Parts: sequence; C-alpha cells; structure tokens
Amino acid sequence: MKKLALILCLFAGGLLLMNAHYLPMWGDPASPASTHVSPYFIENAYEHTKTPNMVAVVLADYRSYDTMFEAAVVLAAGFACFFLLRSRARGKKGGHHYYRHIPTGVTIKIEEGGKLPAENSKVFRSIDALWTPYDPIIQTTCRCLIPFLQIYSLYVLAHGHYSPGGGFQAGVVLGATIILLAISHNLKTSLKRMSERTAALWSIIGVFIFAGTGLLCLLLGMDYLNYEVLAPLLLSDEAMARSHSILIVEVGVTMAVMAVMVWIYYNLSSAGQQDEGL
Amino acid sequence: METLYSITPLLALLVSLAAVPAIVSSRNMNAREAWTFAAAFIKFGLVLSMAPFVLQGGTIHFTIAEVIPGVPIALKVDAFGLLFALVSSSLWIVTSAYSIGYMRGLDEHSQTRYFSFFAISLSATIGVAFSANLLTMYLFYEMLSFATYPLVAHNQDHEGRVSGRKYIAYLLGASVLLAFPAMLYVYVQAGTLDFTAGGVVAGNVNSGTLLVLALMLTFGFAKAGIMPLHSWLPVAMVAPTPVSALLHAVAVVKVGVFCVFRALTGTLGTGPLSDAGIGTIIAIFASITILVSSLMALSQDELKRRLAFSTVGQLSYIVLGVALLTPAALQGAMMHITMHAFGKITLFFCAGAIFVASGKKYISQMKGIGRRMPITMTAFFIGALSVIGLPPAGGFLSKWYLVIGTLESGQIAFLVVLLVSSILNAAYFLPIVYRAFFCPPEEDLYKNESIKESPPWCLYPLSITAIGCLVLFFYPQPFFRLAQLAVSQIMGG
Amino acid sequence: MIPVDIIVLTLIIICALGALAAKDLMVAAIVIGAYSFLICLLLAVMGAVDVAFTEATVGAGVSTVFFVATVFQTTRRTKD
Amino acid sequence: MIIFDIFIALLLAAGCVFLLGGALGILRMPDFYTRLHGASLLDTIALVCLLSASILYVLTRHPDVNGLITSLKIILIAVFVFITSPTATHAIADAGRRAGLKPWTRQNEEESP
Amino acid sequence: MFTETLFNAAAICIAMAMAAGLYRAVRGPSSLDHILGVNAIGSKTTPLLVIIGVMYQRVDMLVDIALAYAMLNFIAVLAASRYFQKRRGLHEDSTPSQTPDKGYGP
Amino acid sequence: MDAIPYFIGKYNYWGCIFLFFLGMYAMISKTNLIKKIIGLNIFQTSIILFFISASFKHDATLPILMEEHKGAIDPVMYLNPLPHVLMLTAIVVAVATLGVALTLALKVYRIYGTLEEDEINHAIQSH
Amino acid sequence: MDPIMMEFSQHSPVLIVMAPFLLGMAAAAAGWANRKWAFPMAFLGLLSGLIAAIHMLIKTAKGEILVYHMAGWLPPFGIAYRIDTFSALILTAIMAVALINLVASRASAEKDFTEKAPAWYALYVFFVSGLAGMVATEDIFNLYVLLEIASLSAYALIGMGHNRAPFAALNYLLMGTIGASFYLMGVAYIYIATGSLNMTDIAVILQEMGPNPTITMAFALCMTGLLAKMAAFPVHGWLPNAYTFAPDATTNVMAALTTKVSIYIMIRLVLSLFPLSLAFDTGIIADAMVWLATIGIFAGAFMALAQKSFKRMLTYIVVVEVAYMVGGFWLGNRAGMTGAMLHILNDAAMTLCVFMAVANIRARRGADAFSDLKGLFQTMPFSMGALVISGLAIIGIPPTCGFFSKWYLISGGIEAGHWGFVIALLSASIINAILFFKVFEIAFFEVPAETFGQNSREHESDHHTHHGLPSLAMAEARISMLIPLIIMALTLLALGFMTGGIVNLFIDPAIPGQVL
Repeated sequence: MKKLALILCLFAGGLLLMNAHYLPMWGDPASPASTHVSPYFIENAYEHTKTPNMVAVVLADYRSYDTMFEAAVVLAAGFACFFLLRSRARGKKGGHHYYRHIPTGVTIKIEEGGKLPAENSKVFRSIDALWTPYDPIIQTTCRCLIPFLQIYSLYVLAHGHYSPGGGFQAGVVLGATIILLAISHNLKTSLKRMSERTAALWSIIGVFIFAGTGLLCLLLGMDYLNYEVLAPLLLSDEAMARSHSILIVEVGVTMAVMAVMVWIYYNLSSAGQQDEGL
Repeated sequence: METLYSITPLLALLVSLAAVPAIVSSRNMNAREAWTFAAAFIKFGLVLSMAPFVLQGGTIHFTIAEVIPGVPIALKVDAFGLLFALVSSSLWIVTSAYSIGYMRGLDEHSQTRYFSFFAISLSATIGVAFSANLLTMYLFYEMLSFATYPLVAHNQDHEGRVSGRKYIAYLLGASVLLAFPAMLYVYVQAGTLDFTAGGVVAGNVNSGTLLVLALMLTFGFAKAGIMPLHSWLPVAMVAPTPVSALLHAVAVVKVGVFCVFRALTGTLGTGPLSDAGIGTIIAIFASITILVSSLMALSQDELKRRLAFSTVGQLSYIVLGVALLTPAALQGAMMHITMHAFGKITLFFCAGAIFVASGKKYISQMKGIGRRMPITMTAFFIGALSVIGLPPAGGFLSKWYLVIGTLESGQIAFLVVLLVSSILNAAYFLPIVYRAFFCPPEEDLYKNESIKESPPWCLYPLSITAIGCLVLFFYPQPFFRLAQLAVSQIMGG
Repeated sequence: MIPVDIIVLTLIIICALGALAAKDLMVAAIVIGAYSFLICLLLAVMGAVDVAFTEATVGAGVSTVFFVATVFQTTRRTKD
Repeated sequence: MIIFDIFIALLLAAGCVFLLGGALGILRMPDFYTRLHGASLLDTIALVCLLSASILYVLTRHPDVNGLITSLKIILIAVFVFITSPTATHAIADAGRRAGLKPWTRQNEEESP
Repeated sequence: MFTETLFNAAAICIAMAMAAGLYRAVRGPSSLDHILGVNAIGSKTTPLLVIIGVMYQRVDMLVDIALAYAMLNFIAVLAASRYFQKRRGLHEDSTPSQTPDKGYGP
Repeated sequence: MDAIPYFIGKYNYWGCIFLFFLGMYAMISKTNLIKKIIGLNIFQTSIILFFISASFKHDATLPILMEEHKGAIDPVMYLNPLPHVLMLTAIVVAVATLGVALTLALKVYRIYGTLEEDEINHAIQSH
Repeated sequence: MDPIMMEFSQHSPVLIVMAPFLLGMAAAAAGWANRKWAFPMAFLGLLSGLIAAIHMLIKTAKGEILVYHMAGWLPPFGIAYRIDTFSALILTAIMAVALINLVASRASAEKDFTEKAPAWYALYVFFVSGLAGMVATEDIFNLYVLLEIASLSAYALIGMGHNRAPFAALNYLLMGTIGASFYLMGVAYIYIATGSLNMTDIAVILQEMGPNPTITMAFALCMTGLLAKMAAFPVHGWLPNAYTFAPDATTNVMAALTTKVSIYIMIRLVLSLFPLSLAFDTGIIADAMVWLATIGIFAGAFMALAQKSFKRMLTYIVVVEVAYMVGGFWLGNRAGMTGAMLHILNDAAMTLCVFMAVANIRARRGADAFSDLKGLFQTMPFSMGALVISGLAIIGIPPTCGFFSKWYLISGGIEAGHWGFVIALLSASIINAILFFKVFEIAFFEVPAETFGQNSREHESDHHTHHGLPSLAMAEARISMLIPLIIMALTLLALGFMTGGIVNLFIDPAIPGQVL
C-alpha cells in the first residue's frame, strides 16, 4: 500500500511538475488570471461600494453567495462536531471534586457526597480533576489580554473595509479569546461565559443574519443578496448601501464563526462531556 | 387491411391484473374464487369480442406509452395473437375451475398467493399475445417469468427451492444474456422493433449476424424449451398440477414458442431467414430436441415428468414448423399451439386428478387405475391421441399441416423426424393407457383405500378439455381460419 | 539575491516533512502549528494579506489548539 | 533624513545580530532551559530593534496621521510581545519543571550523556 | 531604496533565524524543545510581517496582522504547554495523574 | 541565462505541487489517523498556496485601494483579489473539515482505544 | 397566478437552495427550544424546495433556460445559477428523494438520536441543499463550496451510526477531501488558464483558445477528483463501509443522491465546460474510462456476491451502478449519454427504494444479515413487495425504470462497438439477479428458527399447511415508513412508463448537438 501510494504520488506529481512548464511565470502580470475578470473587480470595487478593500468587496458583495456558504460550512461543522461527540453521559471519573480556595490558594478535595460550595461562590473556584496547577501568572496575563483581544477583534471587523480583516478573522480572534480563557482557567469558567446553548444559537443567528439579508433583498424585489435594494432602509445611496450591507453580513459571519469555533473547541477538548478538558 | 384503435386489448390484459387486489383482499375462499372466475370470464369475453373483427382480416392497435423513440409499449391484435389469446383465456377458465378442485382437495397452503399470481401470469400471457413489438413482448415475457416463480416454488420446500432457482436461472439468464442484447442489436441497426411482415432487419445485417441473431432469439426465449435449455421444464414439475398445466400447456411454454415465432417471423423476417438458410439450422436444433426428448420421455416413471419431456418435444414441433418457413408449416405450427394446448392440459389435469384421488405419482403404480377412474382415464386417452397426432383428436390436423410443410420445403429429413417422433409419442403414451385399463390392479397398492373418481371440480374441467380435443378435430374452422389469416399476415400476403 | 518567499517555501516544506516524520503526535501537532505560521508568512509575502490574516488567526488561534485538544483527549503514541 | 536611515540601518543590524545570536543559542545551548534564554530574551530584544527600525521608517516615509497611527500600532505590538512572550516562556519552563525535566548541569551531563 | 534593501536583508536574516527555530521544532530532542522552536518561529514572524509591510510600502496594512499574530501566537504555545502541565510527562507512557498537587501554591 | 528566472518563476508552483502530493501521500500511507489529518491539512494548504501564487503580480501592491489612486485605477497596480477571496473561503472550509476530521478521530479513539489504522483493522477483524 | 407569486416564482433557482437551508437552520434553532418543532421545519424546507424544483421543471420543459444572477452581478463577475432541463430534472429528483426519505426516517432518527435529532435534521437539510446547489450552480468555485457543505454534513450523518461508522466516516472524509481537493486544484488550473470561474464563460474562452496542456491537466484533475467523490471503481473503497455502518436514515438518502450528483457534475463539466473535443476526440481518455467502468462493474458485482449482509451487498451494487453511468457517459454517443443521464434519475429512485426497504426490515428485525431475512415474505409482505420491485429495477426487468436506462446504455455500447461494456452490463444484470434471488429465496423459503418452534405445534393441529411454512403473523414496518416505500415502488414503475417523455423533454435538449 505504501509503495503503491508512493509510486502513484510520484507519477502524478511528476506529471504535474512537468506540466508546470506551461503555467505562466510566477508574478506575470499578463497571465490570463490577471487580465480576464480581476481588472473589473479592481477598477469597479471602490466605485460600486465605496470600500477600498477589494477583497472585502469581492468577498461580501460580488461573491457574497460563496461567503454565505462559507459561513454555512462552518455552521455545518459546528453541528457535525456536536452531533458526533456531544454526550450527556458522565465520564469515568469518580464523584469527587476539587476546589481552590482563592484567598489562601489551597486546593481542597471534596469526596463524593460532600457538600459543595455554592455555584457562584467568590471564594471557592472549581478546578479540573486532572492535575492542574494554579498558575497566577498565566491567568492574570490572560485576564488582561482577553479584553484587548476582544476589542481588537471588533476593530478588525469594523475596519475590514479599509484594511485586511473582516468578519471571518474577527470571528476567529473572538473565538480564540474564549478558547484562551478555557485554556488559562478551565472549561467550566468559559462555559459560564458562553454556554453551549448560546454558542449554538449565536452560530445559527449569525448565518441567519447573512442569509436573511439576502432574503430581504429578495423580498424587496431584487436578486438574492443584491444589496442595492436596501438603500432606502439604510438611508443611503446605492454604493453606501452596499458598504453598509457588507458590514452587516460580516457581523453575521463573525458571530457564526466565533460561536462555532468555541463550540467545536468545547466538544473536542472535553470529548463531548463538556465538563473539563484541556 | 383494416386497423382499429381500441382500448379493448388493454382491458383484456388488465382485467386479471385488476382482479389481484380483489383476490388479495378477499376474506374467504369463495369470494376469492368468485373473483378469479369473474376475471376469467370477462377476459375470455373481451378476447372473444375482438374475434369477429380480426377474423375479417383486421388488426386492433393500442399504444400504452411511448418509452423509447420508435419503440412504444404497444398492443396489436392480429390473427396469430388472437389465436393464442383465445387458447389461453379459454383454458384459464378451465384451469381456474380445476385449481379450485385441486387446491381444496389437497388443502393447500397460501391459496391467495396462488390465485393472485395465477391471475398475473394470465395477464402477462395475454400481453405477450397482443404485443405489437419485441420490447412489449419482452416486457410481458419477463413479467411472466417472475409471476410464475412463486407458483413453481409454491410448496416452499427444498425441492421447490431448487427447482424455482433453476427455473428462474434458465429463463432469466437466457432472456437477459441472449434475447435482450439481440433485441437491442436489432434496435440499433433497424431503429424499430415492430413486428412487420417482412421483418425489420432486412438489408441492415449480413447473414452471419443474422444467424447469430436468430440463434440468440431462438434460445433467448428459453421458455420454448429447445435443448439444451430445456432442463428447467422437468424440474418445474414440483409445482402443484394446475400450475404444471398452466406452465406446460397454456402459458409459459407456449409463450416461449410464441415469442420465438414472433421474433423469427416478425422481426428477422421469413424472407431473410430462408434466403440465408438459417431456418434449416434452427430446424436441426428443433429436430434433435424432438427426438432426444421423446426418448427421454420413454424412460420416465413419474407421470408428470414424462409429460414434461413430451412437452419439450411437442414445443419443438412448433419451432420446427417456424423454422421450415413455408406457409403450411407455419400454419401447422400455429395450430399445434392450440391443439397441443388442449391435449396436454387434459393430460396434466388427469395426472393431477389421479394424484388428488389416489396420491399416485408414478406410472408403475397406476396399473388398473382406469377401472377406478374411468372418466379420467378416458380423457387421458383422448389427450394422448391428440398429442400423438391420431384422429379423431385435434392434434392430427396440426401434424398434418406440419408434414405438408416439410414436403413443401422439400426437406424430407424433417418428415422422417416427425414420423419417428410420432411413433415415439405413441410409445410413451399408449402403454399408460393400456396399463390403466387392461392390467389388473395390484391390490396391495390400493389397500385400505377406496379410490374413486376425483372431486367434481377436478373432473369437469378435464372432461371439458378432452371434449375440446375432439371438437377441435371436427370443427377446427375458427382456429384454422385464424391460422390461415395469420400466415398471410406474416408472409406479407 | 534570493527572494524571501523561496526561503520561506523551503522552510514550509521542511516543516511539513518534519510534522509528518514526528514520532510523537504532540510534536506533530506543534510542528503543524509552526507550519501554519510559515504559510501565513508566505501568503503575506505574496501580498494576500486577507488570506494571511485568516491563516494567522486560524493557524495560531484555532487549528493548532484543535490538534492539541484532540491529542490531549486521545494519545500521543504513533507508529509513524 | 539620511540620519534616520542610518539609525534604521543600525537598528536593523543590531536586530539581526541579536536574532542570529538567539538562533545560535537555540541551536547550540546544551539543554532546554538554557535554550529558552536564547529564544526568549534575544528574540525579544531583536524584536524591539526591528520594530523600532520599522517605526522610524514609517514615521520618516509617512509623516502624517496615518503614519503616526501605524507606528502606535507597532508600539502596541511591542507592548503585547512584552506581555505575552515572558508568559509563554514561563508556561513552557513551568511545564518542563512539572514534567520533571531536570536542569542541565555538568554533573548531569557526565551521568547521562 | 537602500533602506528597503536593508529591510529585505533583515527579512532574509529573520528567515535564517527561523530556520534555526525550525531545526529545534523538528528535531527536538525533548517535547518541550519543539514548543520552544515553535515559539521562536512565532515570535520572529511578528517583525517579519511588519518588514513585509515595509517592503510592500503598506506597513499600515500588515501591522494589523502582526498585532493579531503577536497575541494569537501565545494561544498555541500556551495550549501546548498546558498539555504538558496536565499530562505531566514528556513521554507517552507517562499517565496523567489523577491527584492534584496539594502542596503547590503560595 | 534564463535558468534562474525560470527557477524563480516556477519554484512556487513546484513547491505547491510537492506539498500537494506530500499531503496526499501522507493521507494514503500513514497509519496514524492524526498523521493522516495532518497530511490533509498540508494537502489543503498547498492548494491555497497554489491559488495565491496564481494571483501574484510583480510590482503590484496589496489589493486594498490607496488614497492616491481613488480617481483612476490601473489594474496592473493591484494584486488580483479574486483568488484571495476564493482562498479565504477555502481556508474556512479547510478548518471546518479539520474540525470534523478531528472529531471523528476522537470518536474512533474512544471506540477502539487506538489511533493506528492497522490496529483498528485488527480489532475489527478479530471482533 | 397572482402577481406576488409571479414575482416570487422567478426566484425559484435560488429558493431551491435557500429555502431548505434557512428552514434547516430554523429546524435546529427551534429544536433547541422544543424537539418536536424540528421535523415540521425540515419538512417544510424540503417541501418548498420540491415546489421550487417542480416549478422550474415545468418552466424548463417549455424550452426556457433559467439563469439567476446572485447579488445581481452578471457572470463572469458574479455567481450565476443556470438551470436547464436536465438539471431541473435532477433537482426535482433530489428534493423528492430527500423529502420522501425524511418522512420515512423520522421515526428511526428520533429514536436513534433522541436529543440530537434537531441537529440531524439540520445536517440532513444542509446536505440536501448543498447537493441542490451543486446541481444548480454555474460557478465552478461555488460548486466546490457547496460540495464541501454537502460532504461535511454527510460525514457527520454517517459518523453517527454503528460502532464502526466513525472510522468509515473518517476514511470517507479523507477520500472525499482528496477528491474535492483534486477538483479544487483543477479549478486552479482552469483559473490560471482562463481567468474565469463561470462555466459558460470558460467554455467560450476555451473554444477560442484551442488545445492547451494546462486545460488538459485541469481536466484530468477535475475528473480524478470527481471519480473519487463518486466512488468509481479503483477509488470506491470508502463507500461500502461508510454506507453500511451509517444509520439507515442516512444511508437511504446518501446512497440515492451523493454519487449521482457527482456523476451529474462530471457530465455537466464535460458537456458544458470543457471542449467536447478534449474528452472525446482522442478517444484514449474515453476508452480508458469505459474500460475502467467495465472492470468496475465486474469487480463491484463480484464483491457484492461475497457479502453476508444485505445492506452491505447493496452498497457494492451502488458501486456497480456508478460504473454503469460512468461507462455509459464515456461511450460518447447519444444513446450512451442518454442512458447515463436517465440512469442518474432512475438509480436515485431505485436505490432509495431498495435501501428504504432494507431500513424497514432492519427496523423490524434489527439486523440484515442474510440469515435474518427468513420468512419475511410472510411477515412483511408490502415491504418485500417493494423490495422485489426495486430488485427488478436494479436487475433491469421491464417495465421498471431500470430496464430502460439499461436499454439506452447497452444500445450505446453496441453503437460504439464497446462489446466489453455490453457484456459487463449484461453480466451485471445476471449477477444482480443472483444476488436478489438469493435474498428472495431466503425470505420466501426459510422460517426463523424460533418462530418455527413456536408455531409448529399450532400448525399441526390447525393443519392449515399441508407442507411448507407455518403461517407467521404479519409484522409490517410502521405506517410512516411503509407508505413512502410503496410510493417509491410505484414511482419506479411510473418512471419506466414515462421514459419516453423524460428523454424527449428533459434529457435530449441537454445533450449538445455535436454528440451523435
């Protein structure tokens, strides 16, 4: 099998390598790829949408339909992980719990059946049964960093018209902050910030914002996702309406991507149990 | 030639199919059998209603669906089709009656299934008879194969399983591997599959291909039982006797020869076949089958098996008649479909009646049984006469025409085959009759049992068919006229 | 003068080979993280800033973490 | 303006030296903890040099609001690296200590080469 | 243009230094060396991105990516080191400990 | 001598094709599931690189409009944005696929207790 | 039709994808609140998709080709949907199959997945809308995205089955991703050579450009990818395991649709994107594909013979059917192409029917090894009746639809003189007959051991049976599973009779005139 695969790959690879001779030189401005469709985008993107970032324009307007399905793929992946892994059955752990008394930093073990501290106790914090060091350095750093990251992701989202970035990147950064919280503290902490149910609903709502924008265009009598028709609703002219709509759909993408990334992480890191994990 | 577009053929086809839900949903036996009878009579009536028009030389057309360009699923009633439809629909009535007697007499299981599939089989048979092109015929041919499978395997025991498997393997294998590609090849070459007087392939294929096609079509419809594709037939004898009667007298085997007949004359055409001398090759196959099967029949002890081998031989008479390609031979072949049907069904009914009344299956056990069951054995005698081809039974007429056909074609060898086989036929049938009437019964075979005639539901049908054999000798005109008409239609006259 | 992209592409290939050759899944997961950093760099060199941004966020923030989480829940053992 | 370019060149050169030093450290140091020094300390200082060079470059080429914002962002990067890099180094070192990796000494090396 | 060439040279220099990190990331020897190598690569990526911006004359565009990178690079390294903290071993056969380290803490 | 420009002009394509088949080879021949998934990752990234290579133009700048060009735009000045968009989508698809693949691998591990394909096959057969 | 409906109806090309998709999401969202709401939402989604599809079917039958511009941008700048007669037909088939199976598998889904059933519905609908989008789209990259959404949902749907399902799903994922990536690489080559992503636009450019090694490579890459996706013979390995161990509800729809849509894509690419001369002029590619299909038919059929479980056997039959279509299409003549295209439709119907019948059996008997099928004709007559009809269709017996597509395929083979392919098709029919009659025999002749012991005394006293089987009590599948099955069985017959109309109205116009 290995040898067969090797021969196959070598053969096909050799074929492709030889064929690369016929490809245009790297960076050739006269290649068909650069001369057929793309000049239209480069020349008209700003005029059509008043948005300098051509990638954002092509992404969320000219080819917005692709982007919507990109969000849908992410959503499907979220559902897939949930569907495959999530189980409410308790794992193999014993019934004891570990808590940390924050003022003293002492870890206490509560045997099965023992009285547990209140769920929202400020003094005791639940920690994973897996051996976890209490690491004030990491936790403090992350607690400082996370708000910055979140604000930064909003900046990425909002500034996507003028610089690289946009819905997807913002969504991943936002999701990464929640994941960072889970890594630096534990899964329960981040589940308290964002429960699974929230993640699921946010992801659906996110995609729905995108698809719903398209549907709104359709209901108002234009083609699907043709933002032009939203101009009266957004109190602006056509080009600005497109610009605003790009922002709207990117908000949708952000929500969906953020929620799904967190959701997948929850399921993967705890193998579907969603009690404790990495 | 007049043509008429009418839905009657479709109705005649569908009536038994429509009876199936009624049969299935019937609560008791009587309702079920009443439905069967009703369907049988209506069907016969419908077929009969078309007879006057067809007898005047007209044809009736009906197109069900246009499935493939140039090849619709269509029905056409011409003389030959009507002849066959008349035989099968009239005999269905008789067989239904007999089935009731037989099934009730033996207290068989799954009678609902039995009657349902019987009805479906008849629909398929009528469909084959009325089909206007090779595709339609193939369709109903396959439908018949599948509808008879549960009948053959009715007993649901090991033997039934084996024979059912063999049955379906031969029929399906031959039709899918031989008939289907041949049909497609014809379609690709000719663009049509309609049965027309001179055939459709003339001028499109060379004689070598034509030979291959002819052989593929002849053997592809394996229900015709030409050796070496005959061996499904004897093993299918495990089925209940009415089924055997249906299989070997009316529906299945006759459908086979009918299909061969149609395919050779309507698709390939008599002209091209005789020009290329292909008829003779097929005739040789048929002759071998006739002789070998007659010899094999001689050695069988089980009555139904002997009848089965007899059937193999008799079918090849018909194929031989087709292969001779002369008008008289064709006419003889057509009439032999009718005559053999009546004769053979009588014989099977008798065999079944004996089994119902006495439980005997083997010829060696039947000494002196004629004294206990005189009506049955008389009917058996008449049937045997018809199959051998002796007057005063109908079989004589058809054989007569076949003999004339061999003379017409000038191939005396086949005349010899016919005569020799007739002697062989006599040799395997008459001893049974002799033994039944003139040998003293071996009392130890019948001890503690008072064997009488079989129940009336068995007895009447076989009497009717036996009388039918006689009537056909004295009054063959309707069939005779139909066959004449059919020959003229086929030969393009 | 050798352009930066050639060096980076070479590094990427080495990195890919290293990830596949690693005898420990944890190592493979970490190296694949480095791989996506380098991919991000190459994309940036070729001017695809948006794609580079995405690859940076995905590679650093998400996919490596997914790999580590999976290895955490399963095993580090590998035969090849 | 040339003075700024000289500064840029010097900073870049310094950055490269630190970088290569760090690379050497990563390659040549005997054990994990010592390599960590090379990786974290020298990298951080190299990063500061390179980023300063970039800031200077931006400010000289774009002496306007945009350039200012960009250079502020670069400073922000530096700040973040100053926060995250030690934390990351700490996390790695801590993992090593907890995982039971013994620091390198000459005795260790002689015991198990 | 001279300055740009210098930046270019610096970029190649960084790429070379990355190769050293890559050597550690690929070769080890201990699992933590891999993390270290990756961390080294990650921390060098940030200035390299800025320098690429310089080369394209669009520093303002690439600086966003560099900023995101500086923050996110941390997550991957943290996750990896957390793995070793939780699994408490550098090798596969070391099983995760079920008992927390009671004595640890201020 | 054209060899060096030719080499530089094709090196990216070659690298991508190499990575493409490296990933494919890993997906087919590695026995460890996570290794296969790593191969998958490499495989998909190589396509991304290939597309982006196609979008590159010498002497062009990032596809983000500069202030000074807002009046008349020369397409040669900017990189081709379309492959960037396509690959943005492809990356997202890749990460989604990665998530599902890892999920499945995790599930497989929970059933068989191993990630090695041959051991799994053995377990299936002996069961 | 009132003006509002009129207005709305012109959007049916996008609604066929978006309506199911949106309602699928709504199903998931509603499912979080209350599980009961998920099914109606999913049902409504697929129903609206079906209505849109039928609407387009009627429109295209009048000779119209529907083109829809997403976001209002004209191709090649924007994404367009282009629906001709044949794609409308396939769309209708997809939606109908999905809807029927949704109804039929509701019970088993809710039983198997309990609180995760809403996610199942959502993924199911995503899968279907992805497939529908693949058929409708004219943009080769959009096709990839839709392909991935359909595949991702498929992996998840499969992975939730039997214990061995996750591993099978992972293998499917790897193979599917290889396929999709090859396709994407092909798209890259096409893009490099032409600079466009719109099929019609590319076709025009390629027509002008003439022979080009890059395009040949793109063609090879796309075809390789699609072959892997459709489980054509040498790369079929993922299919049997994935389909066997998937939950029944999933297998039904997946076996019926996934491979067929891939074949549709192949046909569409060859006919309306690449120049026909590239595919058929040299003859080498086409011949190689037909021979590959021929070998595939034999290999698949013989592997099917070796199986011990019914469902698994059927999965190999799916492989065989794929080879039919691939071979038929690459014969390169009109009859063969018609056969392949007709077989897409027919195979979708008959595969669904046969798998639904097996699902019913499994729902009752809990297993589907051949030894578990005993006495089924008595206990489940209707399901078995439907199974017989679908079996006949797969064997290729008239008047079921399978016969007619085989008719075209074989006549195409005869016309092209590809006797190997003809023989393979005929032998496959025979082998299929053997396979199905094996099943029928067991179900007809044998009695489950425990039932026999239970009933034997009773039947002696009852003397109902002279010899043979005791009468078993009827234990049909639940009505919600039975009615869709019977509808499908009747559809098989109806499709057979409608062959002429389908070919004339929908398939013939879709084959370009150059093909003779």
